[in-house]
Amino acid sequence: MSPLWTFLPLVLALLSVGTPWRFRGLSLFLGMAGLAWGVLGGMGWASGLGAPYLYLLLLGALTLGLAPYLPAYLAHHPREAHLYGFLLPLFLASMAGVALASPGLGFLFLWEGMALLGYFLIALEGPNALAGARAFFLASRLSGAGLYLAFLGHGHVGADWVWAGLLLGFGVKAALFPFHAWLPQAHPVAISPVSALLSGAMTKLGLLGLYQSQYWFGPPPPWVGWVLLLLGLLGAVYALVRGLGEEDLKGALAYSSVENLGLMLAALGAYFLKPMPLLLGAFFLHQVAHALFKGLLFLGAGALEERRISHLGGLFRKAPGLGALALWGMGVGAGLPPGPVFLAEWQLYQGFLQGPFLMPLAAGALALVGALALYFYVRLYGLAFLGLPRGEVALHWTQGMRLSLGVLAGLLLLLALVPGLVLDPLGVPTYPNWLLLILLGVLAGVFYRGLLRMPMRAYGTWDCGFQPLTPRMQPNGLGFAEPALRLFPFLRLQVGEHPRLEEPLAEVYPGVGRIYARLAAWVQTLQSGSLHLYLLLQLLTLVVVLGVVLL
Amino acid sequence: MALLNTLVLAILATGFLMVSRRSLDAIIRLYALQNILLALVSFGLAGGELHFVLAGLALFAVKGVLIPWYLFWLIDRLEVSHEVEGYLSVSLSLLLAGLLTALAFRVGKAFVLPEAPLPQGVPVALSLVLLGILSMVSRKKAISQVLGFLALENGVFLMALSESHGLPLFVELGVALDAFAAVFLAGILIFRIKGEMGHVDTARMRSLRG
Amino acid sequence: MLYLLVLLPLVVFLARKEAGRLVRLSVLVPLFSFLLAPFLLGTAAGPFRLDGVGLFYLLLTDLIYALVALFARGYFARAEAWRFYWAGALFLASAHGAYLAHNLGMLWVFVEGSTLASALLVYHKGGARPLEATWKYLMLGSVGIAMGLIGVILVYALVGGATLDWGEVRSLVGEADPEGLKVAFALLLVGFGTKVGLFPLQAWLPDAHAEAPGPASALLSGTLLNVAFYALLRYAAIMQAAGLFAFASSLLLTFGLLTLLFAALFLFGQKEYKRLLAYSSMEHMGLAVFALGLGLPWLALYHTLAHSLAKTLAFLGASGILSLTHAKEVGRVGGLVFHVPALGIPYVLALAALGGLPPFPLFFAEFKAVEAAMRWPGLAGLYLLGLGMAFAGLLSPMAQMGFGRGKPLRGQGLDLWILWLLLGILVILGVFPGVEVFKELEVVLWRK
Amino acid sequence: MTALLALVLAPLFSGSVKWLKARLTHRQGLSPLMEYRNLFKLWRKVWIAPHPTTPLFLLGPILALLGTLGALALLPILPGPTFKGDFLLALYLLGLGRFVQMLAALDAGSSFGAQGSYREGVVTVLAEPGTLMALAGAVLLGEGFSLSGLPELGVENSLVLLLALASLALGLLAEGARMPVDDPTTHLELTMIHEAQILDHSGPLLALYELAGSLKMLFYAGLMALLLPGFKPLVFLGVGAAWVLALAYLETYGVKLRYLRLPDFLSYNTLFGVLALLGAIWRF
Repeated sequence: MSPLWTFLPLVLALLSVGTPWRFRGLSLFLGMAGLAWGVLGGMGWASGLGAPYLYLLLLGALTLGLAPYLPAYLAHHPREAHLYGFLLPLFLASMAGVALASPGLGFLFLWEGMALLGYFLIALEGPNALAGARAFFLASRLSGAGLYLAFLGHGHVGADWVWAGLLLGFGVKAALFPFHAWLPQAHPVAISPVSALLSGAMTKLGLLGLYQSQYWFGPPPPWVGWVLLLLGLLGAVYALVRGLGEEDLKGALAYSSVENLGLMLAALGAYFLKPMPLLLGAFFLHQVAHALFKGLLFLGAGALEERRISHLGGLFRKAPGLGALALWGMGVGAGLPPGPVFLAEWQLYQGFLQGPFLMPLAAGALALVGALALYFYVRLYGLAFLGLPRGEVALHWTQGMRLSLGVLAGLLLLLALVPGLVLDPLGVPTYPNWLLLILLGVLAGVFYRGLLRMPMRAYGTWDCGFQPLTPRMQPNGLGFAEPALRLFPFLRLQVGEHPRLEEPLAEVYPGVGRIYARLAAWVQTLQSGSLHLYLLLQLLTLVVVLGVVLL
Repeated sequence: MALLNTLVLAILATGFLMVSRRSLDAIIRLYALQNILLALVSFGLAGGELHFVLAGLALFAVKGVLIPWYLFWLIDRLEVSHEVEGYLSVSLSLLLAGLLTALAFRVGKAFVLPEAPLPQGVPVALSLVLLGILSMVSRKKAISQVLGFLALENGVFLMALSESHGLPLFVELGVALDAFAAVFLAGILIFRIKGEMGHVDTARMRSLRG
Repeated sequence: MLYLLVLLPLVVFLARKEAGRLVRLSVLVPLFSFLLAPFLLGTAAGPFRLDGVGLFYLLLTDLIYALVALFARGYFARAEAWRFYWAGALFLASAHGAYLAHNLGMLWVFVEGSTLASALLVYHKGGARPLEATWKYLMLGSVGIAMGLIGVILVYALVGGATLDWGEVRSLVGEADPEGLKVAFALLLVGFGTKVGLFPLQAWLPDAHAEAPGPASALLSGTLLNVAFYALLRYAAIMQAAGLFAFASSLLLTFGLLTLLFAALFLFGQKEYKRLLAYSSMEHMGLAVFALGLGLPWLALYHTLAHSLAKTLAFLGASGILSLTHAKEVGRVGGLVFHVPALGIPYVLALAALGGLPPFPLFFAEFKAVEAAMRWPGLAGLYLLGLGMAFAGLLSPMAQMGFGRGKPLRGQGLDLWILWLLLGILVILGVFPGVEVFKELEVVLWRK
Repeated sequence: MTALLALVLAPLFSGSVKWLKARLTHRQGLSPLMEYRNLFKLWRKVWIAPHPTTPLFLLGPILALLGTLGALALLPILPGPTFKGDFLLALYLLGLGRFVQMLAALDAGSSFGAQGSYREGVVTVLAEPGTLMALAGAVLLGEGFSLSGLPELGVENSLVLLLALASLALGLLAEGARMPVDDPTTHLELTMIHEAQILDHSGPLLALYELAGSLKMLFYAGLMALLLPGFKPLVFLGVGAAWVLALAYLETYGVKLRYLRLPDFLSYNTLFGVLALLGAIWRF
C-alpha cells in the first residue's frame, strides 16, 4: 500500500482547475485528498510507522477543513483565482512529499519547491504582500542552505556542524527564536486559506524534520537539546508579548503560531535531553491540535474584510456562528482545560518537572507562557467579537465557510474527547479528559437554561451616571495590552498622541540588509565605466596570475 | 645570429618609441617600421623553407602596408587633432615602460622553452605585449588604443616567431585576418563615435556604470 | 561536408534585406544544421572534426538561435531587422566554426571571429550607449584574446611545433615540461576568461548585454559565453591529460568562486533588469567554471546547457517586457503576472530558475556541485554563501516585476509561445536530468 | 467531596471576614450567617441584561463557579478523584474560570469592565508562575506526582514548604483580589480589578460571582492545609479561620498598593516559587 496513491486526487484537482464549475471540482478533490491522507496517516500512525504518518494525518485533517472553504473564499476574491486553484494542490503535494521523503536530493527538491510555491501563493495576494513574501522566501532559502550543509556535509563535517545545519535548516522553518521574524511578516499578508496552510502545516515540517533527524543522523549532542529548550521558551514568551502589541488580527495569530511552535521546540529539546514518552506525547498532540485550531482561526479571520483589531468589535452579534466557533478555537488555543492544547501542556509540565539538571525551572517559564496566552486570547477575542462595534466591518460568512470551520471545530472536539488517537501509539496515560468536558458542558448548559428562565430586564451598561457610553470608550488593541507591554524589557511602547510599539529586534534584520547593500554598492563602484580602469584590471589580473604560477 | 640580435633590439627600440611619441602619424610610421623589422626577423629565421618566407611576406603585406595605410586614411577623414592625449606625461610613461620591460625580461626567462629557435626574442616579445597594454591603458584617444592593440599583436607575433618559427600558415593568416577585421571594425566604430559624440576621447565615454 | 556546415549560415545573406525571407531563412538554417549535424559525428575535413562535445554545443546553439530568430520577428521593426539577422548569421557561422575546429589555432581564430560578429550584434543600429558598449567590448575582448593567443603559441611550442590538432596535442602533452604548461594554462585561462566573464575581467559583459537589443542579448548570453567556455573545456582536458589537473582545478576553483561572490554583490540592488540578467550570466559562468574545477566536466556541460536555456528564456522575456513597456528600470515595470500572465509567468519562473529553484535544472546542478565541493567544507560554505547572496539579489526584482505595482498593459504582437516552450524544456530537464548522456560526453573529454 | 464542604463553608468564610472587620472598627457588624441570606436574596432578584450582551455574559459567572468547584473537587482534603499531575489541572481550571470572567466583563462594552479584565490579566501573568513553581516544588518533594502525595511540613523539608506556603499566601491575596492587590470594598471604579469585571452582573449572576470569589480563596487555603501536618479537614478549618483573622486585620490596617507597584509586590511570589523549586531540585 504505497502512499503514492494518496496524491491521485491532487492530480484530479489540478485537472479540475480548468473546468468553469466555480471550483466545486477543486474543493471536492481536495476533500478527497484530505480524507485519503487522514486515513493513511491515521492507520500508519496507529500501527507505529512513525512521525511522517502523523504529519499526513495532520495535513489531511487541515485539507479536509480547507476544502469547502476555498470555493466560498475564492468567490469574492476572483482575482488570480485560477492561479490559486492551480498552485494550492501542488503546494499540498510538495508538503506531503517532504513528509515522506528521506534526506537527499528528493527531500531538498521538494523542500525548495515548497518554498517557491509558498512564495507565489503569498505574492499573488497583491503588491502589499511583497515584503512578507520576500521575507518568507529569504528565510526558506536560508533554511535550504542549512539543510545543504547538514545533508551533504554528513560524511565530511563533524556531528556538531551537521546538527548546526539541521538547527538552522529546520529551525528557521519552525520559527526558532532568532529566526522567527519572517513568520509574522509572511503569514498575515497571504490570503487566509494560504496562511492557514502555512501556519498549520508547513511550519510542522520543520518540527518533523528535527524529530526525524535523530534517526537520520544519530542522537544529537547535548547542546542541541538545551538550545531548542531555551530558544523555544524564549521565543514563546517573546512572540506572545510582541503579539499583544500587534494591531493586525492575522498578525497576532501569526505571533501565536510562533509561541506554539516555541513550545513544541522546547518539548523536542527536552525529549532530546531526556527521552520520555510524556514529552513525545506533548510534542505530537500539540502539533495536531495547533494545526487544527490555528487553521480554524485563520480561516475565520478570512471571513472578515477589516483586519485591524481596533476597528473590529461586536462581531458575535453579527455572526453568532463565527463567534461561537472562534471562541472554541481561542479557548483551545489559550490552553484551557477541556482543550487538547492543555493536555499537551499538561504532559509538557510533567516532562519538564522530571527533567535533568535545572529543567524544572522551565515549568515556571511554561506557566508564564500559559498566563500570557490567556491574556493574549482574551484580548484577541474580546476586542474582536464582544462589546460595541468600533467600525463598519464587511463580513463574508457564507455556507462554505460555516461548513469548513465546523469540520475543523468538530475535529478539535474529537481530539479533546479522544486524545488516544495521537497518544496511544506512544503509550502515554492521561486523565479522563472526556469526562471533564462532558461534565462542564452539561452543568454549564443546565445553569445557562436555568438563568435564562429567571426574570430579567434589559437596561443600559453601568456608566457611573455620566453621559451614555460610546464605542470609542472601549480600549483599542494597544490600550488593552499596555500594562503587560510595560513589564517586558524587549519592547518599548511610545505613549502619546499616536502610540507606537518599537521592537529593537525588528531593526536587526533590516540593519543587516542595509550593511549588505552598502557593501554591494561599494563593490559596484568597481564597474565605474572607465575603459582604462578595466584594461588596468586586466593587466593586473595577468600579472597576479603569472606571479602565482611562476612563484 | 648577431644580425637577429640587432633586429630584435631594433624592434624593442621601436616599441619604446611608440609608447613615448606624442603624434599619431609618428606612431603609425613606427608601427610600419616595426612590421618591416618583424618580416626581416621571420626571413632570417625561416632559413630557406618556402612556406615560412611566404607567411612572412603575406604578413608584411597585411600588417606592414594595408593597416598603416588604412589608419592614415582614417585620421584624415576624422579631422581630429593628431595629438595624443594621455593620462601620463612622456617621462612618466617612459619610466613605466622601462619598469615593464625589466619585469618582462625577469619573467621572460620562465617563458623560454628548451628548443626555442630565438631564445632572446621571447622577453622582447613579452615586453612588447606589456608596452602595448600600457599604451592602451594610458591613452585617451580611441585610435591610440587601436595602435596599442596592434603593438600588442606584434608582440604576440614575435613571441610566436621566437618560440616555434611561427604558427602553422593558415592559423597565422587567420590571426592576421582577425587583426585586420578588428582594426577595420574599430575604424567604423570610431567614425560612428565621432559622428555620435563629436569627440573620440574614450575617457569621456563613461555613461554605463554600476 | 563539415565545410558546408560552417558556411551554411551565410545562406541567410541571400535574403538581403527583406524581413520575411530573412526570418524564414534564419530559422530554417539552424534547424537544418540541427538535423544534419548528428550524422556528421566523427567525420573530419581539414582543420575541422566533429566530436561529442562539439556536437552537444552545436545542437544547443542551433536550437537557441532558431528560437531567438523566431522571437525576433515580433520584436524588430521591419526596416531594421536585416541588421540583426546579418550579424546573427555571421555569429552563427563563427560559432559553428569554433565548435567544429579541432585545430587549437583555428579554434582561437573562430572565437575571435565570434567576438567581432557579436560586437556587430551589440552595435545593431548605433546610439551613444550601444556604441560605448561595443567599443569597450571590442577592446577588452581583443586584449583578452591576444593573451589567449600567447597561451596557444606556448602550447604549440611545448609540443615542439609538431601539431596544433587537439587530439595529438592531448597525447603529446604528456612529456611537455610542466612549468611551461602551467604558464600556458594561466594565460589561456585569463584570455578565455575574459570572453567567459570571470571576475576581474568581466567589465564588458553587463554593458554589452544591457545595451544589445533584446534578442541579441539572448544570443550573447545563451551562446557566445558557451563558445569561450568550450575553448576552456578543451584546454582543461589537455591539462588533465598532462596530469596537471590539480594545478588547473585550483585556478578554476579560485576564479569560479571569486566570480560567484562578486557577481552576487553586483547583482544586489541592480536598477536595470537587463544588467541584472547580465550579472546573473556572469554568476552562472563562474558556477560552470567552478564545476569544471571540481573535476566534473559533465556537471559543467549540464550547467552551461541549463544556464543557456534559462538565460535565453529570461532575456526573451526581458525583451518582450521592453517592447511592451519601453521601460528599462525594474521599478517602472510591475505586476506582470497580474496584467499579462502569458509573459509574466514564464519571466518570473525564468528568474526563479536562475535563482536555482527546484523544478528547474540549475537546482540539480548546484546540488551536485555542493555535494562534490564538500571535500573542502570551507569551500562548500563559501559556495552556499555565494548562492544565497546571488538569490537575494535576484529576489527583489523578481518580486517587483512579477507582483509589484505597475500600470496594466496588453501583450500583443509577440510569439509568447516560445517562452512557454523553453519553460517546458527547462522543467523536463530539471525533473529528468539524464546524467548518463553527460557522462558519455565526459569520456570524450576526460582521459581516465 | 471537598467541593461540597467548601461550598457550604464559603458564605460563612466571607461573612465572618466582614463581621470581624466591623468588630475591629468597633462597629457591631452583621452576623457571619448574614452572607447566606444575602446570597439567597440575590438568587431571587431580577437580573439586569446590559444592552449589547451575548451568551458569554451569562457563561462568565457560571464557568467561574464551575471552574473553581472543579479545582476544589481535586483537593484530597476529603477523598476525591486524584491522578498524576492533578495540581496542574486544578490551577488551569481556575484559569478557565478567569478566562470566561474576563470575556464576560468585556462583553458589556463598558470601559471599566475592559480595564478590570486586562488588569486581571496582568495580575495573573505576575502571580501564576510563582504559585505554580511553588506547588511544583512541593509536589516534587512528595511522591506520586499528585496532590494526594504532598509532604507535610516536617523538619527536613521545612525550608521548601515554608517558601511554598508563603508563595501560596501571596497567590491567595492576588487571585482572591484581597487588600494589598485589590480592595474589594472600594467604590471608585478606576481602582477596582475584580469588582470592575462584575459591575454589570446583578441578581443571580452576582451571587454566583460572590460564591466563586470566596471559593477561590478557600481553594488556596485548602492547598496550604494540605502542606500542614494533621487530620486534613480539621487543618483546613483551622487554616480557614486563620485566614479570616489575617484578611480582617489586613483590610482594616493595611492599604491597597498602587496598581503600577503590583509587579514589585508579586515578584516576591515569583521569588518564593523559584526558591521552592530550586530547593526541591537540590534537596536543601
